[in-house]
Amino acid sequence: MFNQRTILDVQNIRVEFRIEKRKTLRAVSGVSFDIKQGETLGLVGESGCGKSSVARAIMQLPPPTSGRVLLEGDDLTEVSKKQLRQLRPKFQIVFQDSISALNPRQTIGAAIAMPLHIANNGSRSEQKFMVQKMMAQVGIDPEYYNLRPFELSGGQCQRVQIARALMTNPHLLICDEPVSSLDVSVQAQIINLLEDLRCRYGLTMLFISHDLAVVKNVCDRVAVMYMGKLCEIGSSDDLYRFPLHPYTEILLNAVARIEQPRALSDAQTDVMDSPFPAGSPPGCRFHQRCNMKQGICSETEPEMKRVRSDRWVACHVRE
Amino acid sequence: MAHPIQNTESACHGPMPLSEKLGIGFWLSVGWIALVFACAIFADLLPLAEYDAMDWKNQASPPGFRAIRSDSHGQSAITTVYVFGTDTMGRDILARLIYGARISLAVGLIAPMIGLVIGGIIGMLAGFYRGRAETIVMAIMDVILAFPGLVLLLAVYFYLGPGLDKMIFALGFLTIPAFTRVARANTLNFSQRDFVTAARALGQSDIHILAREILPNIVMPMIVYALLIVSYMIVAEGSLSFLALGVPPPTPSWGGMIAGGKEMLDEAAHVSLIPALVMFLTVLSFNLIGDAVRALVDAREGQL
Amino acid sequence: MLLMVNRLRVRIPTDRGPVCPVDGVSFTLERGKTLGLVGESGCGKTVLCRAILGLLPKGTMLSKDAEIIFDGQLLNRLPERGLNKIRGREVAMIFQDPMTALNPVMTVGRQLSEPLVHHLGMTAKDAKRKATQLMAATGIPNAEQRARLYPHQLSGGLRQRIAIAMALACEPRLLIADEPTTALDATIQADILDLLSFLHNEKRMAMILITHDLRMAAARTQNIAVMYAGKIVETATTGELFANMRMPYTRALFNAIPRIGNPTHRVLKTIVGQPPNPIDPPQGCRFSPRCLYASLKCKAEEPPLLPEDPLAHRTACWHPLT
Amino acid sequence: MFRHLIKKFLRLLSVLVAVTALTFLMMDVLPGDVAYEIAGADATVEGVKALREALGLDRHIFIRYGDWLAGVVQGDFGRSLLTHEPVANAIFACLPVTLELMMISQILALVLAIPIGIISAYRSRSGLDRAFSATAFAFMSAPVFVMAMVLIYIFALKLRWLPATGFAPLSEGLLANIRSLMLPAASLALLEWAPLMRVLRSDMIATLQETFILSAKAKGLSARKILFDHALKPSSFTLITILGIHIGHLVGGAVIVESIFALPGIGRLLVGAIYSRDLNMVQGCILLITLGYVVVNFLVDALYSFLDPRVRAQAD
Amino acid sequence: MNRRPEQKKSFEARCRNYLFAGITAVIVTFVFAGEPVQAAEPKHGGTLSFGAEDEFAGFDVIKASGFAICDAVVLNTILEPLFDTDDKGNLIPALALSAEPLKDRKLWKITLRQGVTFHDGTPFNADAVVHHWSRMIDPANRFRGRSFFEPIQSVSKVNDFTVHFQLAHAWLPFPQILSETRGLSMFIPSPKAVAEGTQLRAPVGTGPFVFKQWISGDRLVVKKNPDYWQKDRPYLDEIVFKIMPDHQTRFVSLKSGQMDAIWMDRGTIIEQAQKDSNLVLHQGEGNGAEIFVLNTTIPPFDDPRVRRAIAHAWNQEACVTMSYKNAIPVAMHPLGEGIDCKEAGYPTYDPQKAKQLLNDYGKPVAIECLHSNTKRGSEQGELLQHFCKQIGVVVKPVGLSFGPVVKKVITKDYQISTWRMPSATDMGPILFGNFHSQSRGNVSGYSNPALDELLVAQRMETDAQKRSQMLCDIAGIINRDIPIIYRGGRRFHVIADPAVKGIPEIKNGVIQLTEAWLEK
Repeated sequence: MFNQRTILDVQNIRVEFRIEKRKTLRAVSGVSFDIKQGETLGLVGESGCGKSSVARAIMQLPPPTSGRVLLEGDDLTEVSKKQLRQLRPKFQIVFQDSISALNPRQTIGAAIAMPLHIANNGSRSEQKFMVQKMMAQVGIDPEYYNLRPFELSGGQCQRVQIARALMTNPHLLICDEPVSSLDVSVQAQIINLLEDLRCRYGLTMLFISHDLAVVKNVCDRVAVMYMGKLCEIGSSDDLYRFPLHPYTEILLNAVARIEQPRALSDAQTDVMDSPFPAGSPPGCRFHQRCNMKQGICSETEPEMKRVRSDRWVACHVRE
Repeated sequence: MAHPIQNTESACHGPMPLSEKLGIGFWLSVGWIALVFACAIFADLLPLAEYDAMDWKNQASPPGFRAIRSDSHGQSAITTVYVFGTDTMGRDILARLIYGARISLAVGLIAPMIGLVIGGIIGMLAGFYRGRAETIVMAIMDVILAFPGLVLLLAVYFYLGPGLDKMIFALGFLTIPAFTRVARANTLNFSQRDFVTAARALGQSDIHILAREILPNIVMPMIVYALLIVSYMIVAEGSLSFLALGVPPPTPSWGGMIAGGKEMLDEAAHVSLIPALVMFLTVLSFNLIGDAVRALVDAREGQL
Repeated sequence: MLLMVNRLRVRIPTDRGPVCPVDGVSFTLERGKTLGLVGESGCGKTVLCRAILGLLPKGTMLSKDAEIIFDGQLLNRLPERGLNKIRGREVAMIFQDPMTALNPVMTVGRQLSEPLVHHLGMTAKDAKRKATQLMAATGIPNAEQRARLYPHQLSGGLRQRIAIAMALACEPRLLIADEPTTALDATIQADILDLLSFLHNEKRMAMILITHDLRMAAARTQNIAVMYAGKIVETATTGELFANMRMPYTRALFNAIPRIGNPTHRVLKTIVGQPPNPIDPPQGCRFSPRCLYASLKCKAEEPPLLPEDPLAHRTACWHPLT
Repeated sequence: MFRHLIKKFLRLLSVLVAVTALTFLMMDVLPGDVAYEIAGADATVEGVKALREALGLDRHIFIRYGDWLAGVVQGDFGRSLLTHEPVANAIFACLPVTLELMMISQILALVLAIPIGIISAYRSRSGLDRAFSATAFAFMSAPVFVMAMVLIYIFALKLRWLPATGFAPLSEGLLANIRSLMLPAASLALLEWAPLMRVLRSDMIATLQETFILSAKAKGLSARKILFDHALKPSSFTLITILGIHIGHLVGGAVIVESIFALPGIGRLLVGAIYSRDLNMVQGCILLITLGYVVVNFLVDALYSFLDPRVRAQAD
Repeated sequence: MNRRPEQKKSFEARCRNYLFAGITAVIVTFVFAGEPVQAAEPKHGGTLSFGAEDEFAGFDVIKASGFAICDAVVLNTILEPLFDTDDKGNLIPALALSAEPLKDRKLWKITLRQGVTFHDGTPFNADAVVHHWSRMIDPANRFRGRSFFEPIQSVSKVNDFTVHFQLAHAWLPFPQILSETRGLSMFIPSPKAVAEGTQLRAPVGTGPFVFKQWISGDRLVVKKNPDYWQKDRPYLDEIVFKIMPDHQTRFVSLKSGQMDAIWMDRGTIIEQAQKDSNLVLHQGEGNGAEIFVLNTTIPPFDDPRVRRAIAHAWNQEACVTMSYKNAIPVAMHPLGEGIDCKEAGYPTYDPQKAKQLLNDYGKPVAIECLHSNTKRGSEQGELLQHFCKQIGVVVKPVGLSFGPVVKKVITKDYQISTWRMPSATDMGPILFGNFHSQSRGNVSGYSNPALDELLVAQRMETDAQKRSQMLCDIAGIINRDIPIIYRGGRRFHVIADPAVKGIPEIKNGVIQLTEAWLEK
């Protein structure tokens, strides 16, 4: 169905933040995946599991602590700063908080024109023309060229972000929770816009979200992340229908449970005090919450194993 | 935390007229400052007595005093009216007030400017690049802050001698750490926002990010802070003159005039009180303008 | 009837002119029942709930003929002192974000015992013991230990449980839950909703559940009121409403929700345009600029919420769907 | 935590060394020295040279600084070049005045600032708030020497309630002691309450818009309980910062106030020492002032973590 | 401005007063009683608070970092001199009973009082006197005031209560030098305290008061000496000297009752005090003068025409009126009232003449005027600027603190500076120090052989009449060549509460508090 060319290959990246001199926070501890051309990969997980850190590590903002990020064969962690800047137009990102992602003191026209400005592409009036064309394509009235972000609604700001990212004709677009802070009706508009643009430009996307329903609507493949590691990856139909990892199962159940209440007695209680455990416990990261755990789960950490073609899972029980 | 009620405003609306938002206190203040500025700038054109001419027969004369002198040939009598009276050395208070405005405004405006520019740049760089350089810069600022300011002012005074330029330089230097802190805190805040990341993601260079993305955002808070410092500086000049460390005579300064009249507070209170009142009104005006601008900026930040 | 709200109109002055986030709303709530208040952000559902307890910012004005009757008491005419006897004791509230709804510089135990001391006149010691019991009752393990912690030391789910425990401390007769799960992860959302349903049943209290998620309302309420731009546009019992959505907005909202069962790359049905500007709402039916079925009449004349019977399936639409 | 303390301590030490070294350097480049001061109007060039030798001022600056530092480490702060009094004695004689003045003035300022700030925030934009704000601005705009002169005129010369000048040590009785500091402390406090009140007010207004205040209201708590139990603590951080800055500056002495009220405080001691180029005395004062500044900063940090458990968590 | 007649009268009355008191010519006390109208019975007890201007500089003549007037005021209560002098320069016995010249007036025999002990128990005797004086005249000790005693060659003990002073030549003012208030040289300290090095901060003497405590920058307290050799003295239990540099502060403290008496040299305040019926002003004339010193070694003041021009332009009367509010007299020479030299040829205020002189000089004149950065200092600078402007001379006032002014002046790195010619019992040594071309204290750099000759001659001259004429001639030469310009004469002021009694006339600025008492 797809051209099998790999656009993005993420190999075993780790992201650590130094909170203080002797304490580091491992946001991402060894994540690998790849995205083929024209494909949309979804990355799901609870807040704080490291999804955004993965996105930023791919963007090299900041670069991962270790591991490689190959974009069409170029290792972004290895190239020089200058080369990286030249490569940047090829991969772009759309952030969750569109208000924060736009400079409050800049008109949206200037924001969208920034890539052209950096590339020194065309005269001022040419730039304006190109920007207004793009604005029309993402569904913003080109008349809004001189407005500032706070004069627009959240959905419109998200469109501005998307327009800005698309100005460079990126080969890869990373969407970091692009619809999470939007209202239902606007959320659907943005999802449709992304679908529309994907078809039109043949975009390759990494789509990050905590909402499984949204991911199901948008993504070809889905990777599930838990506490800085991937636990399962596979095509979305397959994964949603036959979740292998108990965590995926819990996530899917939760969606169903919102619509189907059950008695309190079997409700799982969340006992985690902190979303950021300082040191990862030995064994499977999920074993404390897992209702299928076995002895081995608290001792060794499961590796990502292929179950069938295009389906990988990291679980001792379900592998 | 955005209140859900405030979220209801999404599309653009015409804002309320500025004049209504700022209130009468603001406009009175602006009027007063404008008057002081105009006097300071056009002092030479105004029909004023010489600020250093001493009428030694009429010392500390009350406001509105008419002095009758014979002219240099001893022929005809000339009447001079001292609108605000004369000081302890028989000089016209009005003329000295107006020429003194030059000093107060120069100190009040230029000194914060030095801090604003130098401290602003250092603070922005420290907040943007972080790391070891930031630690060192902030440590240096700590040392400057820990160093008693008056000692530095005295040192500059003794080393370079008295003079308006030196006083402005020294006062300006002392404001650098504060501006550095404000600039750094604001830069830190903004450089963590996604629009900076987005600019980076587009391949924007650091210098462009600093100049085009961050600078426009921190300019307003910096100016609001600078307005606060303006009033501090005017008072500081007064305090220095009070400690006899002010501008050299015969140049009048408000602080010097207040200090000059203090020993006659009982008999000729106006010698001290008139300049004190003028200084008070000026500082008050700057404070009120600063507060109004701050409120305006805050309100706008709130919408962002 | 436990709660009756009649002709409620809230006016908030802003720099850009007055805004009416709630513009003529009437509804009723029976004892022990749950009402779901559904709508997009900015539709006025939060303001409506805060108006009930008089928790709106200073300068806010209610319409003169508005009535908020709780258990026979006219709340909007009650002085602050009288309201303080109702708040927390008779009517309690849970907020959207448990991080900001708890005082960051006070231990959760103390925050929890506050209403006990205040309303029930317990001694500090008794209140402390009771607070621990309440925490345990909302499913917090190691309650005694956790009572000494500060909100930031707890996870989002636990914080919301504390907030619930705090709201239920004095066993109120009405609980207003303002998007209690929006800020939480999906797995925890379900837990919290289950907990709320359980407590609601056990204590036999009435509840207003505010949400933007129709699916959630479907499962957890007996009645639903859908709000759009400060007005209730459709209200019915939950079963009736889902079986028979008559207002185009309700249906569009329902259809716009991405579903887990949808195939990949399915184009969602969306509502075109943006919610209206609250300062200058559109003439006639407020949904008409975005409505596929809008006629000239819709743009000119505002549809009333009909029929009059508060228990019936009511719609404010000139062209209800069938 | 222990490492944290050591780190803090080392940083404190380096600030102290940097500041005193700077002072040494600064005093060295200043024209005129203590020898001329001692020699006075009868001075001769030879006499001054001899004096400089006798005082050891002809040695290299590094050697002198080293000597001084070595002395300080052994607890010897040297003697005043002018009066030959041990520097430590002079400073400890001034310290109670400075500390008491600082404490009384800050307490007075807080007594004014906190209730007014709270009321203004609670009734923000009301007539009362506007009146308080206008008053605050008026007080912020008056130079301290004008304030001091006015206070003396009213309370000492006209009403004769309080002594105009001088410091009565505690040995003369607590009442006399406090009375002697009342006017100087009031002239400082009247200037300082205003910014304190302004920051408390604006922080409080921000806090009062927080959801947890709404949540407290929804619990049915009274306004007084909400203001004092819930809103005051999280609104006091900027207040404490400003208070810290004020206190930090006051450790250096309020020179103008001290000289107007003839208080033998650190500020006057220091300025006098600079005027007479009494290097040892200057160094001693600067050391104390810097120490004060650093300690106050340290305490403010500690107070932060006491008030805000989130900061506490970060520090651990 | 002349001294007021009633004060003259009161002085004579005082002389009569203490003669009537029946004190013999030998054992006269060195203090005068209070005003005759208030000659009520002195009361014992009470504490007197005195507002002093400066921090004290220490009380050991060698180690003290200067000798300001206020040090002498304090030391005067604790220590005693050998003699005191009256207004005419006659000796009044104190610790010594008599001074007799021997051998061509080159050797003086001093007889000491017996039965006096220092506060630390050391007996007062010839050893104490010899120790003190030998220490001062020993060049190795580098005593700064040594130039004043140059003719003194040695001091030796004859017996326990007799000492000999050996002079290089007959020296007319020698007896006055023994009671010279300038510096602390006249006060005899306890040799024990000096040897132990405590004299500097805790002086020990024989006087009516004993040192109690000195808190730097705040106060110095002395308390009554119960074993004082004069019966019934002193009246006060304690004197507290409060250090208050700000004159306004001092005045306010006096008015609000914290102080009983304050030192004052600020015209505006003295004027106010005069008008205030609740306050008493005590005054005393001095010699010397407030001056501008001109550097005659560099242009433009190397030309006497320019110096004269400035002197003509300078309106001393205006300065005395404006800056001093007539609190000091106008001065035409530094010799004080004791010697009548008339105007001694000093240039009058005459801008026309000044302009002519400048025309003769031909070049434009712009000068820098050093002054202390006090209120008064800058007033002087401003006044000079003002008057010079009228004759077309540009003056740039430069205010510096005390130390740098001294440094610049003694290294002759200045053009014109405010300066002061001190008040002394005998002005001869001071004139010699300031104007002899070989003197190290000649800060103006003025050199005139005729003047040098006169300055040496006045030292040797033994005839008082002739010597006075010589001093006048010296003043005349100075006034012609203008190395200095007078800003005003010296007059000293103490403002006190009327309850403070027994304060005699101020001599050379030293206020005597030893006989004071409080009517409270």
